[in-house]
Amino acid sequence: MSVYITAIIDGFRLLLSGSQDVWSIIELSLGVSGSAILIATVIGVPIGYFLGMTRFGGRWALILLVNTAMGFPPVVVGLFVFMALSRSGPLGELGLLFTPQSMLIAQVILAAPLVAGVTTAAVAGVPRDLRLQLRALGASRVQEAWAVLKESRRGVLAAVIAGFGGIISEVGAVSIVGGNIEGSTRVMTTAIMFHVRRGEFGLAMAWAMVLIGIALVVNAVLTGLQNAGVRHER
Amino acid sequence: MSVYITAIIDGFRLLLSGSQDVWSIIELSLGVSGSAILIATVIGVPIGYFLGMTRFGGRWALILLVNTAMGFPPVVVGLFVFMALSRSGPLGELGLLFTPQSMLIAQVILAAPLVAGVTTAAVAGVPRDLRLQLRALGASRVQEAWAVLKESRRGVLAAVIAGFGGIISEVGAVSIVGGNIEGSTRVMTTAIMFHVRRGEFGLAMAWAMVLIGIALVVNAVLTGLQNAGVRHER
Amino acid sequence: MSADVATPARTAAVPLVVGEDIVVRFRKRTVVDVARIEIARGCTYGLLGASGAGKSTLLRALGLLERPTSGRVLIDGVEATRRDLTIRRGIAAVFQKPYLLRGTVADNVAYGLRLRGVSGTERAARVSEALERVGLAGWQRQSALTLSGGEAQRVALARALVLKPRLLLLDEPLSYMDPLLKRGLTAEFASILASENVTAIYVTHDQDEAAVVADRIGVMREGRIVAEGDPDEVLGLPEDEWVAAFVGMEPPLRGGVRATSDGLATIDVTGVTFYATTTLPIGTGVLLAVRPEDVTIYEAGVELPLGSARNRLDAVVAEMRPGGGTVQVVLDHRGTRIAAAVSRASAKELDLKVGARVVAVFKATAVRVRASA
Amino acid sequence: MSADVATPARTAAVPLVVGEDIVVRFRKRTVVDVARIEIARGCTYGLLGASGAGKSTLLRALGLLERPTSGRVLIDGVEATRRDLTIRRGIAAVFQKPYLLRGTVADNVAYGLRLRGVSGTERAARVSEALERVGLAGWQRQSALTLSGGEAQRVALARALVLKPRLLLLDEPLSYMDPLLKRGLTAEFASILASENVTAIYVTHDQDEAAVVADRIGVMREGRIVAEGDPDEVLGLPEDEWVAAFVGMEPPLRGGVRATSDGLATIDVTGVTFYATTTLPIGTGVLLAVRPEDVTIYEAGVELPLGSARNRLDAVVAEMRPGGGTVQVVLDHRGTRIAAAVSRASAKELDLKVGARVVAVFKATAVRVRASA
Repeated sequence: MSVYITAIIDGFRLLLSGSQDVWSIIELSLGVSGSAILIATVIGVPIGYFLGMTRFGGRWALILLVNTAMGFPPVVVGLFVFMALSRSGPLGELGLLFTPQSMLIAQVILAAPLVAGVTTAAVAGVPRDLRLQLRALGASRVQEAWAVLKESRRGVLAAVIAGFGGIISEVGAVSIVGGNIEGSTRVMTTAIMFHVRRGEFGLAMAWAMVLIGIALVVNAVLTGLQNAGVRHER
Repeated sequence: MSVYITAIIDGFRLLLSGSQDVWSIIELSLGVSGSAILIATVIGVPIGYFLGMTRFGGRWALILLVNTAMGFPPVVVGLFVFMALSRSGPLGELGLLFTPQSMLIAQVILAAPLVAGVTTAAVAGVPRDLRLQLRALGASRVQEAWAVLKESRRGVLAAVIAGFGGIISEVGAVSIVGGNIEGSTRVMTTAIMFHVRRGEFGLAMAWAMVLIGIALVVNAVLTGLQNAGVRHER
Repeated sequence: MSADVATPARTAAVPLVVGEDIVVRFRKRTVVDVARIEIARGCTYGLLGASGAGKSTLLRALGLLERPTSGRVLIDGVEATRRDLTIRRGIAAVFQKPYLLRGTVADNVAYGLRLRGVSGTERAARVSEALERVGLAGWQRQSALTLSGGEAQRVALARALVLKPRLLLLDEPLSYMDPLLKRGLTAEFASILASENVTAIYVTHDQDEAAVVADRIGVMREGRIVAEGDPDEVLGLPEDEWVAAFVGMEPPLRGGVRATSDGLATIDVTGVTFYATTTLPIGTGVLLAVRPEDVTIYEAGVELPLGSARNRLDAVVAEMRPGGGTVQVVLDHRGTRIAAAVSRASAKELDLKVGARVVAVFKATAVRVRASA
Repeated sequence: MSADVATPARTAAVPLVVGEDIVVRFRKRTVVDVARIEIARGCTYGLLGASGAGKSTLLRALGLLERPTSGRVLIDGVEATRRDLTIRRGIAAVFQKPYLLRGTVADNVAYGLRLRGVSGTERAARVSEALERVGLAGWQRQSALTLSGGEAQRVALARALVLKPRLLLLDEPLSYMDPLLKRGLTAEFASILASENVTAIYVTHDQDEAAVVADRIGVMREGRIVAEGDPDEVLGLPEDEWVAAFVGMEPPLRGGVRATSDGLATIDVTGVTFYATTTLPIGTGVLLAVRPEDVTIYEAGVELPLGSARNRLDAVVAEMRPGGGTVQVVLDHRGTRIAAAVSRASAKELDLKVGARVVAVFKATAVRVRASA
């Protein structure tokens, strides 16, 4: 077990030393994934609300599309974004490949369907009778929509947090489109891969501990959201 | 868009050509992930059943543990398995690092908590009154357990299928512990990363299409399981 | 029941709500199919029927909460839909579950007013008034989630009444209550509805509730209205056999008026003579029925007490259906059947059993009569 | 109600089920707290109470489905728990929802037999017999998921009866039914329970249902049994004021036997004289009550018909509570209150309103009397 203990001590030392290298990578990770989840929320919540609340012809096809996008392997998303941003790709002229922006794009594509999908479920889970009651109290369409969204805010929040946890832990897409360039696109996950391969367990462990911390917080918040379930009975 | 079209055509050609290289990697992926999900099911279902059905003191702590394990970043799991199997690690003498077995271990660790967690929820979702009814018809503890498991089989099946979809698409852990060695530990996801980096979009697209196909099937099965929800009302 | 303050002319003119050819289908199944229904101003209309009869669906269509598959709803003679927010805001509803929102009682009662942009001071005044009307004066600051079922449902009623709706929808508002609570709240709701002079549609599967609350009753079955009229008519003389069974009566008898004098008619029902108070002329074909509560049973051959009970019928006990405090005894006189509700003590004392010979006694005023079609 | 085939000695010896000091707590809240309850062999015990009173929880404890926080359950005089599978297999239950499993009606009815390893041919025979008893002969191959609510609940009853249980638990088996269906099924269940000679515990919140089904009734309130006895006793002369209100009566009156002759007692209740049939000796302090169904109202001053109705009481209408077919009229005679159930037609004819002067008439046999503690 000594290999773990050594690595954990080294990891703590690196984190506490305030080494610029370690913290700049954490900063980049948080920055890219944080921005990505924000954008994904702005895109995903309205789509999810729309899919969950309204009944129209192609609705099931759209829900299937969102679900399929949710289940897309991240490496495949990475491949598609890479191709789009590569010199011969449709967006190649923007020169975004191997930049933080390219990772942001990949993460938005990964997170938005998740946010939309879970929002759909959360909104659809608001009891029909509650919506009828709101309507029967004179809510306009906009007021009804707002109230429904407020009622399902736990589900939406859960989607956002789970999405953040997912993309900050993800490595396939960011390593493909980011390229793990030190000081530019090296994030925590790609850094871990890089250093493990070189046997630098202390460095890898430093970021692993931060990632585990994030995972614990995400898990705690999700558990909390589940347990404090909305009560409609009264 | 031509970059996509070219890659898709190339991908199809490679798949249909029956090239040994392409198919052996697909075989290895399916073999490792299939074995992993089998083992994870055997481990996870009893744990999940136990957590969902019985009430005991440390139950919530155990559920929290399972949930935390579910949320663990795959690269971190990869790091831990790598350290265990590395020469200086506790299992270093087995010489499993960079073998398919190492990937299998990592994937079991990734999938088992998921299977256990979803089984817990599925089993706990069987209405208490149904269990009382079974008991009141004279079911012994074992008969009651079996009937409950049968009632929640959709949820368990969903967990298994989602777990399979997750580990076969995963790249962080397998690339760390497997090392992406051609002809030995190169699976679909690591192959995609490898070939994208080299601009070999046709090869990458071949595996991406297989992965997408698997994702579509997984998604379709999950949707089907959700829609054919169990009816207890009658 | 409620004293309508509108002028007779306006009242007579247009019913507040008219539904025309309302059809609602879910997945090809026709849930509601009603050619015409009218809700008069100031009246509480009771929609009665078994579950699955389409009562709630019809209510939601008439209340502009959901668009029917086809047909139109006129409010005040003008066609209206879910999109007409102004008209919709004249309608409020109380459902089975109160569905209170997080927050205080006052927050909940004020919710609809806030949606309408009513100012804070007016809101407070109206909330306080509405709470008083439902017997919860001063409960404003109580948390809505700590209320008992009965209290919560009163808050839900206050939340609707505070909007001073022209039309109030009540969809089984008391069906989740215990019998004891329900009995009290039914009377309370009835008196509030009567004193508020509000027009209401009250959906229930409980005929006793409908009898207490409604000025007019429509009985629904399989999406259609199979009986409609005053509560006394519908519950006292149901034409339809199914409706009769639903309200706990034998099917009505058919007869003809043979003689009349001073408002007392002699009616012949296949050889059996009934006396009833009616002004229908001689020769009229009639339907007639007696509520079991109005029939008293005596031992056969006993000297009957004097009194105003004109009708005396020798009969045989054909069936006994034990109820709670009373036993429903079906009596047969050569094929003519009426039912009597007898208290358990009386049934025991009279030693009633199937085949026993008895005399059924009931007043002429208790015989309900209607000209048959 | 049911003719017990056991020898009197065995019957007298030990009740089939005894609960001693049964306490159930959920999260520190005491849901059930019953010192002793006995269910006699062949008897249907009705547990009556509002929802949340702890009826179902007590039922589950007595039926060995859930272990109480403390206390013990004796079956046949022997302490038993959930772990005693053999004893538990003598107990079967029907709940609110039928909870049928996927498959045919026969699969469902046979389920418990299969759990017990009963052979296929015997299973088929017993299933067919059980289905016949619940009126579903020949329904074996029907899919269980296509049944109506009433049919499904009959299948659930057959599934329990097929096991020939020594104890049958019924937990509000009819509470999800419509009134019409419920009325029919209540009578049907009562007759099946009586003819099966099974010992049963029947939980309900509906006193009418309890009156029809039960041989003995326990009324629960807040986890305790607050009244227990024959249905006539509990529903006809409830001691407790809350129980009286719950079963729709005024609280009982207190008086003393002043004179007796030939089984007819003259009872003095604060200056008012009641006649009752009782053999209690002179001087006994008594509780007495009259069911509203047994009280007839006449106009004050009217010449009363002759008859066996000994009790005549001048009174003032203190309160009117409209019910379905009848109006519950509370009468006051200088502070002594009784209630009368009057049909709507009579109430109208008598022009009853609060403050009206009337005469209340009821038989001596209708006055229920019990020596007070």
